[in-house]
Amino acid sequence: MSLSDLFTEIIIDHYQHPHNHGLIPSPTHSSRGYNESCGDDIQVSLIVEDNVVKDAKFSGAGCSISQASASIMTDLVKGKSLDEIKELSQKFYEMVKGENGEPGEEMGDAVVLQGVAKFPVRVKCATLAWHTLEEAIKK
Amino acid sequence: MSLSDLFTEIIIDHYQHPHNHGLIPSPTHSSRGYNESCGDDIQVSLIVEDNVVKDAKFSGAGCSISQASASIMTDLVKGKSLDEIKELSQKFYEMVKGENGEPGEEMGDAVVLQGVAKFPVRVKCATLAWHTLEEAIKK
Amino acid sequence: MIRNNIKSDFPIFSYWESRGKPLIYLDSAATTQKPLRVISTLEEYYSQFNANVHRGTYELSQIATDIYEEARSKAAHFINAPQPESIIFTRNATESLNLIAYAWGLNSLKEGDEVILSEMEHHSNLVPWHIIARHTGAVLKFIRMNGDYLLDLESLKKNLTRKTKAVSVVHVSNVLGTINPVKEITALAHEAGAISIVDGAQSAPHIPVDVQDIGCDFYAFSGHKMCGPTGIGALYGRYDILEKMEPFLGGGEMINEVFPTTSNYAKPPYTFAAGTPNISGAIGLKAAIDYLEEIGLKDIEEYEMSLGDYAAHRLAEVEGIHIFRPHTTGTGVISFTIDNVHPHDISTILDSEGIAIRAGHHCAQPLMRKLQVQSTARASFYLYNDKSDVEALASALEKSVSIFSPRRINVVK
Amino acid sequence: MIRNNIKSDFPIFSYWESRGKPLIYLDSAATTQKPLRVISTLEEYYSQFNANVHRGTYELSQIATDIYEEARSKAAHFINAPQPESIIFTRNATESLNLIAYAWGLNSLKEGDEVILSEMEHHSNLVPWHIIARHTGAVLKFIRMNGDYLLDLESLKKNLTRKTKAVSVVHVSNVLGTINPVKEITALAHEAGAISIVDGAQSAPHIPVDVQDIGCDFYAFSGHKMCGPTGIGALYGRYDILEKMEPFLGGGEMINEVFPTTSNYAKPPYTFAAGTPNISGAIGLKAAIDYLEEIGLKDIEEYEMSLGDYAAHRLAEVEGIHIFRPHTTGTGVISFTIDNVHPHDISTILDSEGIAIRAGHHCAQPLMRKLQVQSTARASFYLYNDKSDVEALASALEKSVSIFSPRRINVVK
Ligand SMILES: Cc1ncc(COP(=O)(O)O)c(C=O)c1O
Ligand SMILES: Cc1ncc(COP(=O)(O)O)c(C=O)c1O
Repeated sequence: MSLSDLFTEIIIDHYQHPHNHGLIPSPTHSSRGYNESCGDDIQVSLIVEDNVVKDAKFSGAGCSISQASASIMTDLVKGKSLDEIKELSQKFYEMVKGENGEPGEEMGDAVVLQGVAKFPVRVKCATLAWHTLEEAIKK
Repeated sequence: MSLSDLFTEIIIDHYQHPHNHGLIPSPTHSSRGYNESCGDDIQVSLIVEDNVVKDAKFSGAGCSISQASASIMTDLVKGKSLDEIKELSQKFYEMVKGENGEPGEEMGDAVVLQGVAKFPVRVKCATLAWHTLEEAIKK
Repeated sequence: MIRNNIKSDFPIFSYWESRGKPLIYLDSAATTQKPLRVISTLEEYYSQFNANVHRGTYELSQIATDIYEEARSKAAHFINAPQPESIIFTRNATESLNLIAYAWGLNSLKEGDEVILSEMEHHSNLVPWHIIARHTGAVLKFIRMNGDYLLDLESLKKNLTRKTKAVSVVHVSNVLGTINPVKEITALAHEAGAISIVDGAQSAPHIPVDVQDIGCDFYAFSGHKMCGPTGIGALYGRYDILEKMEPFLGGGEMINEVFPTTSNYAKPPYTFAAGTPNISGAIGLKAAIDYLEEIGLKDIEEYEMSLGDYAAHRLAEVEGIHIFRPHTTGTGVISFTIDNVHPHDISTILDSEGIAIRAGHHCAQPLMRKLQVQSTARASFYLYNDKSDVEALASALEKSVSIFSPRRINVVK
Repeated sequence: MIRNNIKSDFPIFSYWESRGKPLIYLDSAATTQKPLRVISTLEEYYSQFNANVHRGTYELSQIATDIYEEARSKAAHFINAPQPESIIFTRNATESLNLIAYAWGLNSLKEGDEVILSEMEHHSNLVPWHIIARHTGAVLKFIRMNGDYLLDLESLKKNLTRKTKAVSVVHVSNVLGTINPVKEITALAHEAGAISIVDGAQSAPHIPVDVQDIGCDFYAFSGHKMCGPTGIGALYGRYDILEKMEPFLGGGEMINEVFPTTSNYAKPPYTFAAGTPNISGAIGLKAAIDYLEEIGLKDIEEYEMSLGDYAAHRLAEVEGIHIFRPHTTGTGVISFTIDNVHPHDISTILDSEGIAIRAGHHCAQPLMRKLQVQSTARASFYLYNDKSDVEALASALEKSVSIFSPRRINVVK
């Protein structure tokens, strides 16, 4: 396991300059996710219209992996349908656990989180934003 | 450790034909002793006059060692003063724990319980009657 | 089939053999001996992988967590629990039963509610209910035992009312060896709207157990009675019931968020895991289950039953013996008394021959009263015992009889 | 003085060394590594003397009972308890604290009664009181912490009233390393008529403890944090208080007589010992205490303090670091944060260099809020650490800073 697989330029960049950071004032969906073991705390808020995510933002604090993952995720899901997102999140979980070979195109920037698979203790960090998103759209 | 040190003729005889078995109808002192680990249960009743034990009886059920010890004890304490009995009981405890060398004359028949010292798990059986007697005269 | 040389898996036997005092261990209902595999697992854990679990953010702690959680999965699989998360690690069966009594009982029972136990319970399934009954005003009732040492299901049916909230029964009696029909008992309890609790301390080690087949809501067992280390036990709980339960012990690990005067809790099983667990104990328990499963629980059951039957027949020849064991469904536990020889004296005489049995009330005083004895002697067999142990036991008992025979001809040598 | 070669007493270090991945273990506040002597004691027990304790009527069980009770005497002597009977064996400090909360608190506290804790408590000394407060209506109050991470005794004095029934405080903080003045706190509590409880999880392993000198009524600690096995802890209780307390868990061992619906109990410490105890755990704890006492607690304390001071100075050189440690009375625990590098990321970077530290809230969420952080990184030193570990830590922290430096010049290699 090499650190450079985990702390890539892109991840550190997302961590230091997160995209879509903040709260949507009147979201159609939102949820809070909490990772008790390291204290990471994330709030995801969405505007969903006709089953399509029009806007997505996150706030909260946490480690580089959880923050970068949230930043990339909020970029990725905008414009996607809820069904597409459900599929995407499953593929994301598989990727960060190192299951099912190479990730496909649809992962977009999220492929930079592939390296997490080599750091089992960090999988929870990478998945927190996605689990929170899933919770939000379930409501 | 040899069984014949423990289950002597005299002990088995006291067990099978206990002396002073029963309850004194209106005792001046009495107490019940219970050995939780093996279920031995003994009731000691006394008539004490002028600080001297005039009569002593025991009832209850238990193993050979506890019953023989009670039988011998009740023989031994009759006619003795409470102070003498307190001293005697300390000497008895020392004997069955194998402390302080050879027991003295005053132990009488109780010397047959000397062998208990070689069977640590049986010490509690031998001392039950004496502890119960002590409880009775404390009251 | 049980291998002939199985005793050699257990280092304690060769230790005493090599000292010229072979150990004939017939007290496995109290605690069992440990195979080398379990002992080595503990050593390996502490020499290679020791770290605290769950909270760690480094590799060693992740390894420790993984093997600890594998132990939970193993324990779940062993009793066919539907998911690992329905297994709570405890110290022993006693703590498992107390956990139910406190976390479920203290919060659910109300004055006048009824809990049904049986006349053959171990103190561990009595005293926790005494404590909770005192706190809540709940009432305890008892399934009667018949003359063949079997539970009388008619008396259960009579006791079941709308007030019955739980039926908690021992699966295999530690005194009688009786295997109770816990599946039927569970069905009756559920019909009446009560939960079903099974004390599996003496079944998990000896017979195949399937909690889904039984249908019970809780099942408690101890590691040290099934070749595992001391200090580890487990409680299976139906997950939806666990989810609704309040926690028991409070502390690290079982929480989600903690504020100065309030807290909210993690999901089961962690709700019930306060503080650093017995990590090596759980891992040792896994090694024990691996060991037992390789031999096969079905084979262990058959072996013990036939050894138990053999022993019951052989011991019946001893003069003045009374054996407390049902004609059917007996396991490898044989309790007995002998006329004119007190159980404690029997035990001492056997000990002098290297035979370890137990004498006493076996933590079942109400059952002793029911049997109208103060105590019994008890030989309990496990997979490492064989017929030669039965022979040694029988002849030592014959010696006991002769030492205490009312008209002794021989002086004890 | 601590021997130079002390690391070689602990097999885990040579195991990882031999695999080319030397282990720099700086998480001893979570759990400590175990010396060979403790590991061998467990092996010896299971290979030679394993039997259930107290109820046995044969020699093997007497041997097991004797060594188990020796462990109790040893634990009593270790903290200078007046008698072995004032030591109750538990699973860990958490269970010890719950035992007090349940057996003392649930039976003694009434609505409006007050229990005083502090702002630097571990969840194990918070959540049990939340549970008992909910059941009894008791109120919790807190001793404040000042800017130098010390408890403010004035705030204790202000909080003490006639309603105060207990003051329960951590002896050494697992986050800050602060050594609290428990002797003074106890005196103030007693003056107000309250009992004094000390959470000794982080003091027993690291500094000499004398419960009679402190004067406290209860003192809780864990074996696994002081070179002993997991699954064993202890609670010291003043004997006259233990005698008046109701039991906690019910079951075998803790009883005197059991009837179907009532029972009466054995004397302390057995009142609080339900079911088969962690026998090997207690014996392993004794081996650990023997080991620590041979080295000397005074020497361990001095060694750790000076290593802690050294580390605090060395780490202060790291860019952007904030260390949470009092200027006085610090032990070998160093919690810190680094600007722009999250504790979890620090931990991962250190792990890749073989350095095990902890990142998180350390089971002290209210304290984290007070410190206005979400989590901290924590390095905790023990007798097997030395200055070379501090150097390794410091340079790995410098590497972390450079990986996360806002304007990175080097690409991570
Ligand atoms: C101060 C303090 N109290 C209590 C505990 C709980 O110890 P255990 O997990 O061994 O019960 C710990 C350990 O995490 C601690 O540091
Ligand atoms: C039927 C039964 N239940 C409960 C227990 C309690 O087991 P433990 O002492 O391991 O808690 C025992 C063991 O003595 C038992 O035989």
